[in-house]
Formats: sequence, C-alpha cells, structure tokens
Amino acid sequence: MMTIMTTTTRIIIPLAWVALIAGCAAAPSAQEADQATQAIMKNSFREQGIAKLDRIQQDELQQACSGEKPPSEATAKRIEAAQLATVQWPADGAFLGDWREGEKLAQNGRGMTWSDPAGVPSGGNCYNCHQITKAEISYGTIGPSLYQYGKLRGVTDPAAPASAEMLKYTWGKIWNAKATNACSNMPRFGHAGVLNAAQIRDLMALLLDPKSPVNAQ
Amino acid sequence: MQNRREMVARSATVALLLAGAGVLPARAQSAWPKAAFDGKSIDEVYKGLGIAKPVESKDIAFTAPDIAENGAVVPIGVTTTLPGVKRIAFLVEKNPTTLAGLFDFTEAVEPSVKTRIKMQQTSNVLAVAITSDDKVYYAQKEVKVTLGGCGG
Amino acid sequence: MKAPALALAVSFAAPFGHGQTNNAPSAADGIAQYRALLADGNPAELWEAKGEALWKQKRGAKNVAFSDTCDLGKGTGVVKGAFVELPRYFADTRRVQDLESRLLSCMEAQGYNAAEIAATPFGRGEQLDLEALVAYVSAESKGMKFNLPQARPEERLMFEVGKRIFYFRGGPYDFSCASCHGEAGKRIRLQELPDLTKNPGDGVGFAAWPAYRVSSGELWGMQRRLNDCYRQQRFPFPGYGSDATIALATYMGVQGKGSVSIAPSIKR
Amino acid sequence: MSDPMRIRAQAQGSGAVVRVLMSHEMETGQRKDAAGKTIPAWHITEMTAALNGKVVLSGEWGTAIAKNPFTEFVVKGAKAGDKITVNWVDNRGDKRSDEAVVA
Repeated sequence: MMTIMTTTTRIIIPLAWVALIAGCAAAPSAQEADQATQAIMKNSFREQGIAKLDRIQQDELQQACSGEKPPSEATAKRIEAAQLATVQWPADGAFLGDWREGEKLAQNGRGMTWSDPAGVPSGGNCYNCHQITKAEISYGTIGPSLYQYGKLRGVTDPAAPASAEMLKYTWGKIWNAKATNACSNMPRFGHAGVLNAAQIRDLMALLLDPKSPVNAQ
Repeated sequence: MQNRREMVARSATVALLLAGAGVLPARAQSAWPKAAFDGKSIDEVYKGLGIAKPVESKDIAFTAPDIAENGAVVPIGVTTTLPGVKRIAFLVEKNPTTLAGLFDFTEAVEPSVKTRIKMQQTSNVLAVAITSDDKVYYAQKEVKVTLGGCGG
Repeated sequence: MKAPALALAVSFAAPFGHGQTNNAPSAADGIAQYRALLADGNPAELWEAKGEALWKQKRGAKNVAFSDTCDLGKGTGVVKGAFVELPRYFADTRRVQDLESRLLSCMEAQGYNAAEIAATPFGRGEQLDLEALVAYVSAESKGMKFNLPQARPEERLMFEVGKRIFYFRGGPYDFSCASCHGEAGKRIRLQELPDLTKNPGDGVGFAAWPAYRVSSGELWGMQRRLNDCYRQQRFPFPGYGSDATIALATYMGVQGKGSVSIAPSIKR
Repeated sequence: MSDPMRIRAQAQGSGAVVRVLMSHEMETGQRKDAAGKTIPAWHITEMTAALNGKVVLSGEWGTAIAKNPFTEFVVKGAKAGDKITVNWVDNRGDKRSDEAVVA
C-alpha cells in the first residue's frame, strides 16, 4: 500500500493531484491519498550519516503493519510463520550470558540513529518501554513489565530441562518479536542486526538468571 | 528585628574584626569567591566561604523537586524566617564542584530566592543560610536525577 | 512576559521539601512536581522577545519587515490567531504550509535563500532567527483553540497523507509515529506519550510545541520536534519544511481541533 | 552582544515579586566538543538587582547555575512605577544591564 516506489516513471507530484481534485467537495479517495503519500515520502527524506534511504523501503511486514487497523488474521499468521523461520538459535545451545552486562544494555538507548557513528554497538533500549529491575524507576510502559520475569515463570534453574521452553520462547522474542506477534511494537533485535547473539545472551541473563536483580529482588 | 542601619554597622564591624583576625578571607563586597567555587566537597566550600559547619534548621524552607527529569535544569527555592540572613549558598554534594551559587540579601528584599541549578547525578542539595552575626544554618533535600527520554 | 500569573507567596507557603510527610511520592508525582516548579519562568520568553523584534525589523536584501509583508493566513502582518490555524493552504505558494515553511517563504520574499536556510542545521545561523520567530508567533496564539482549516481539497489531502505517514513503519526498529503515540497512557522512561491518533487535550501534544527544551537549553519548533522523533525512529532525515512533516502537522493539528495552545511551553 | 533579559516586576502585597530570565550559555567547562576538546567554562559570575538605583540583591554564580538563568525574589516596599535594574557580568567580562518598571 505504501511502499516507496523505486521507479520514478509513475511519480505524480501532489500538486498535480490537487489540481485533479480541486473543486471537488468530497475528501480525497483512498487511492489518491495513497499515491500522494508515496510521492511525499519519496520527496521528503534524505540520507544522513548511517541512516540511508533504504530504511524507508518497507519490507512485507512493515507494509502490512502500517495501517490504522492491523492486518487480517490470515496475513498475521503468515507473517509470524515467516518471521519465526528467521530466528537464529544460539549455536552452542548457551542461552544465558552475564546479567550485569544485560542491565547495561537494557539501560542503553543508543545506536543506529543518524547521529550515531557507524560500527558502534547498539543498546537494547529496554527501559524505554519496560519495567525491568525494581531499582530503576525511570522505565517506560509501552511494553509489559518484565520485573521478576524468570521468577514469575517458574525458572529457578535455567539449566534444568523444565526451563528449556521458556528460554527458547524468550530468545525468540528478543531475536524477532514479530515471530509471535506480527505487528508488535518491539523491534526485531536479532533479525535486524541491532543486537548480536552475545548481547542477547546478556539480556536473557538479566531476565532469567535467578541471581539477576530482576528475579532476586 | 534590627533596623537596617544597625545591621549594616554590625556586620561591617564583625567583618572588620574577622578580617583582622585572618578568619575571613579578604573578600571585597562584590568579589567572586574563587576558593569556594573551586571546592570539591561540602567542607571545602565551607572553608572557602570562611564559615563554620552549619546546623540544620527547620526555619529554612527549602523547595526542590523529589525527582528531576533532567539534571540540566533543577528548580530550587528557599525562604527563611531566620532573622538577619545576609547570604544563602546552594551546594550540590555530588557535582564536580560543590557550590552552585550564592545570593546576598539586603534588608530591602525578603530572605527568599528561586533559582535553577544543574545536577550531574542524584545528590543531596543544601541551602546554607549565613546571618549577619555569622551564624550558619542549613536545610537539605535529596533530588533524584533520572533519564527522562529515549536516551539516545 | 505576558499574563503574569503570580503565585510566589503561595508556592513559598507550601514548600515541597519542608515538613513533608513520609509518604514516598510516586515517580509520576515527582515528575509532575518538577514540571510545576519549572512552569513559571519559561526561558522561551527570551526567544519570544527576540522574535517580536525580528518580526518588525526590516531585513534581507529587499529590506522589508514581516509586519509589512508576511501573511501567515490571517492577512499581511497579522500574527494573533495565525498559529492555531496552521498548517493551511496558501494560494501564493500553491502549497499547504506549516508555520516554519511559511516563515521560510516570507524570508524568501525578503531576499533570503530559503533552500539554504532549510539546509542549515538546527541552532545555527538563520535557523536561530526562525526559532525566535516561531516562539513569538506561537505565543501570540497562547490560550487559543486549534482550528485548522479543512475546507480546501489540498488541506484534506494533507490530512489523509499525514495519517498514512503517521502509521508508516520503517527503519531497522520497525517504528512508526504510532509505535509510541498510538495509545493513551503509555510512556517512554518517565515521559508520558500523548495519543496523537485522537485529540490528546489542551496543551498536550501538538498544542504544546514549540517548546523550550531544558535538556539542550534551546527553543524547538515543531519541525525540530518531528526531526528528532524521526532520528529516534532510526529513519533517514526529513527535510526542514518537507511535505511529510507538514502532512504530519496537519494530521496532528486537525486531530487536536479545539485544544488550547500553550506554546511555547517548557519541556524536559 | 548578548540578548536582552526579560524582567517582570509585579507589585504584590507590601512589595514586588521580581522574575528575571537571562540569556546565557552557562557552559560548565566539563563538556567536550565533537573533536574531544574541552569546551571552556563560560558563565555569569555576578548579578545584582537594584530598586530605583540602589542594590537590593546580589548573586555570585558558578557553572552549576542552569543555562538561561531564572531568578525570582521579592523586593520589600517596592510599588508600581518603581524601577528595577538587573546587571550581570560573566567570566569573559561580557556584561548586560536591563530594567523594568514595577507593574
């Protein structure tokens, strides 16, 4: 619906559309508005630093999730299946890293903006949207609270077989949140290359290690 | 309360005496007290200002937010019913340099002022009141400095 | 400093830090208290004063003053009430324009190079004058209700485009404006997020900008506000006065119809 | 040349509430520029406020007074028509003086 056209042959500038519909009392048709939107998106942005124009070339998911209303259930299911297939599981089966590093990542909201230099590892942005530890009072509420995440889910020993499913679910959620919720507000941290596997392990430890302040306090 | 003339006379006498005794640094009326502003602890500021350790006073009403969304601007205010307050100093315990600013009051103004300070991190903030007979009192409050936005 | 709402005696009579009860206030209460303490004495007034002088000053190669030449939609030189009806369609430029793109057109008429100013980074050169002008023009509509015109097809088209851009997801984080501003009662860290898909109310969202940002000590117009939203969205750079930003402003302004403008406000 | 101050003086009760906004960077000397060079401290060091020419309040400030400083105080006995003058000087020797009439 709103992909940025890569060919310029059919670009119609908004003024031309305005001329077509001028004098008409009705609101512009959806098609007119869609086409004007494409033209305006294309004309309004320029690349800056590491933020290139390919960032507004939507993939299928972004396109499907750009409506005022969510996509149909069938579309959502199809997207979720496709996204699930992208998840890369930890090669050595080690899901948990260091929760202290995870806390630093959760606090860090930097990375991938046009003012960030290339090659600097991104933070996880987690506190922007989630409550996590009890100590940090400055947390967002776009996502659910993750305080006592592991404890509430009965993860007392992450190495125990009983914990395996929860570890896998959580890894999948961080790697690609759209695998379980097509139009989730949460970024696809692993899939989009925002965080690497080692960083995700540290975030996993923050959420699931019984010694992490998330579960211990 | 003392009238203004008495107070000025008294404080001038006290200042002369103290200066003579080497207690008070040779601070001209409008000179910027560098030693105090260079102070990196509360004690260094007291020393720089040439004042004794203050005692806590309930007669200083100190206004500061519990939480500052941004340490770059923290609104604070003080007013006091203590008699003869000639100077109020604002100190931030955990700033790189402790003394934020000083205000000197004449009898023509209320001993109250509002200002805005910068805070590098969560810290105690002190309002220290110095009277014309060089008694020193303080009130303090902890202000939490948080990260308010996207953090990028 | 218009409309002095003096409350010194009252605020000093009830100091927060003195004789307080032991009930620990919530973080939200703390932030509300912080904002209340800041509300009085908004440095945006420094920009307003500068902007008023600029509005009346003969400037540019043509040596003309905005007060004699600039039409913000309410007639040449008229400032009062103009802000709460922008963006709107202008026949002379054949464009829907927001305040900042319109001021650029007026500067062009003074003999300035508008494209050059649009390409100037925020907070430098003529952008500083634009900040002052938006502070002044918005302040002249303080307390008035937003009422963007939607009679013309161009204006309705911009509303529809703005709505689509509001929901447009992109970038490595898949964010759209709606990711943060599509639901009421949410916040980032401790910052409440207005739901901009509806009318968020008086002095909230679109009705709170331009604003003095205490974090940078600068006056931000809506253009800079949107620019930084897009930076945080990890999008590429929206041009100053570009149609995408004007469309978004039209969408937000029309949604906010009837809300009272408090601009220029003071923000974290 | 620095921008003018905004001074508002409002008679209230037996005095006047004075609010002053000053335009100043108040650079801390702790920050570094993009090239990693320390930005030197640049801040107002002293301010005075006078009622009809006579100093009633003064301040000595360090780098931790916020950018674009705001100050509020109460002048006893000031009435409508009285003149409030505010001065500041910074550590570079720049200075500024502005005045307002009590309303």
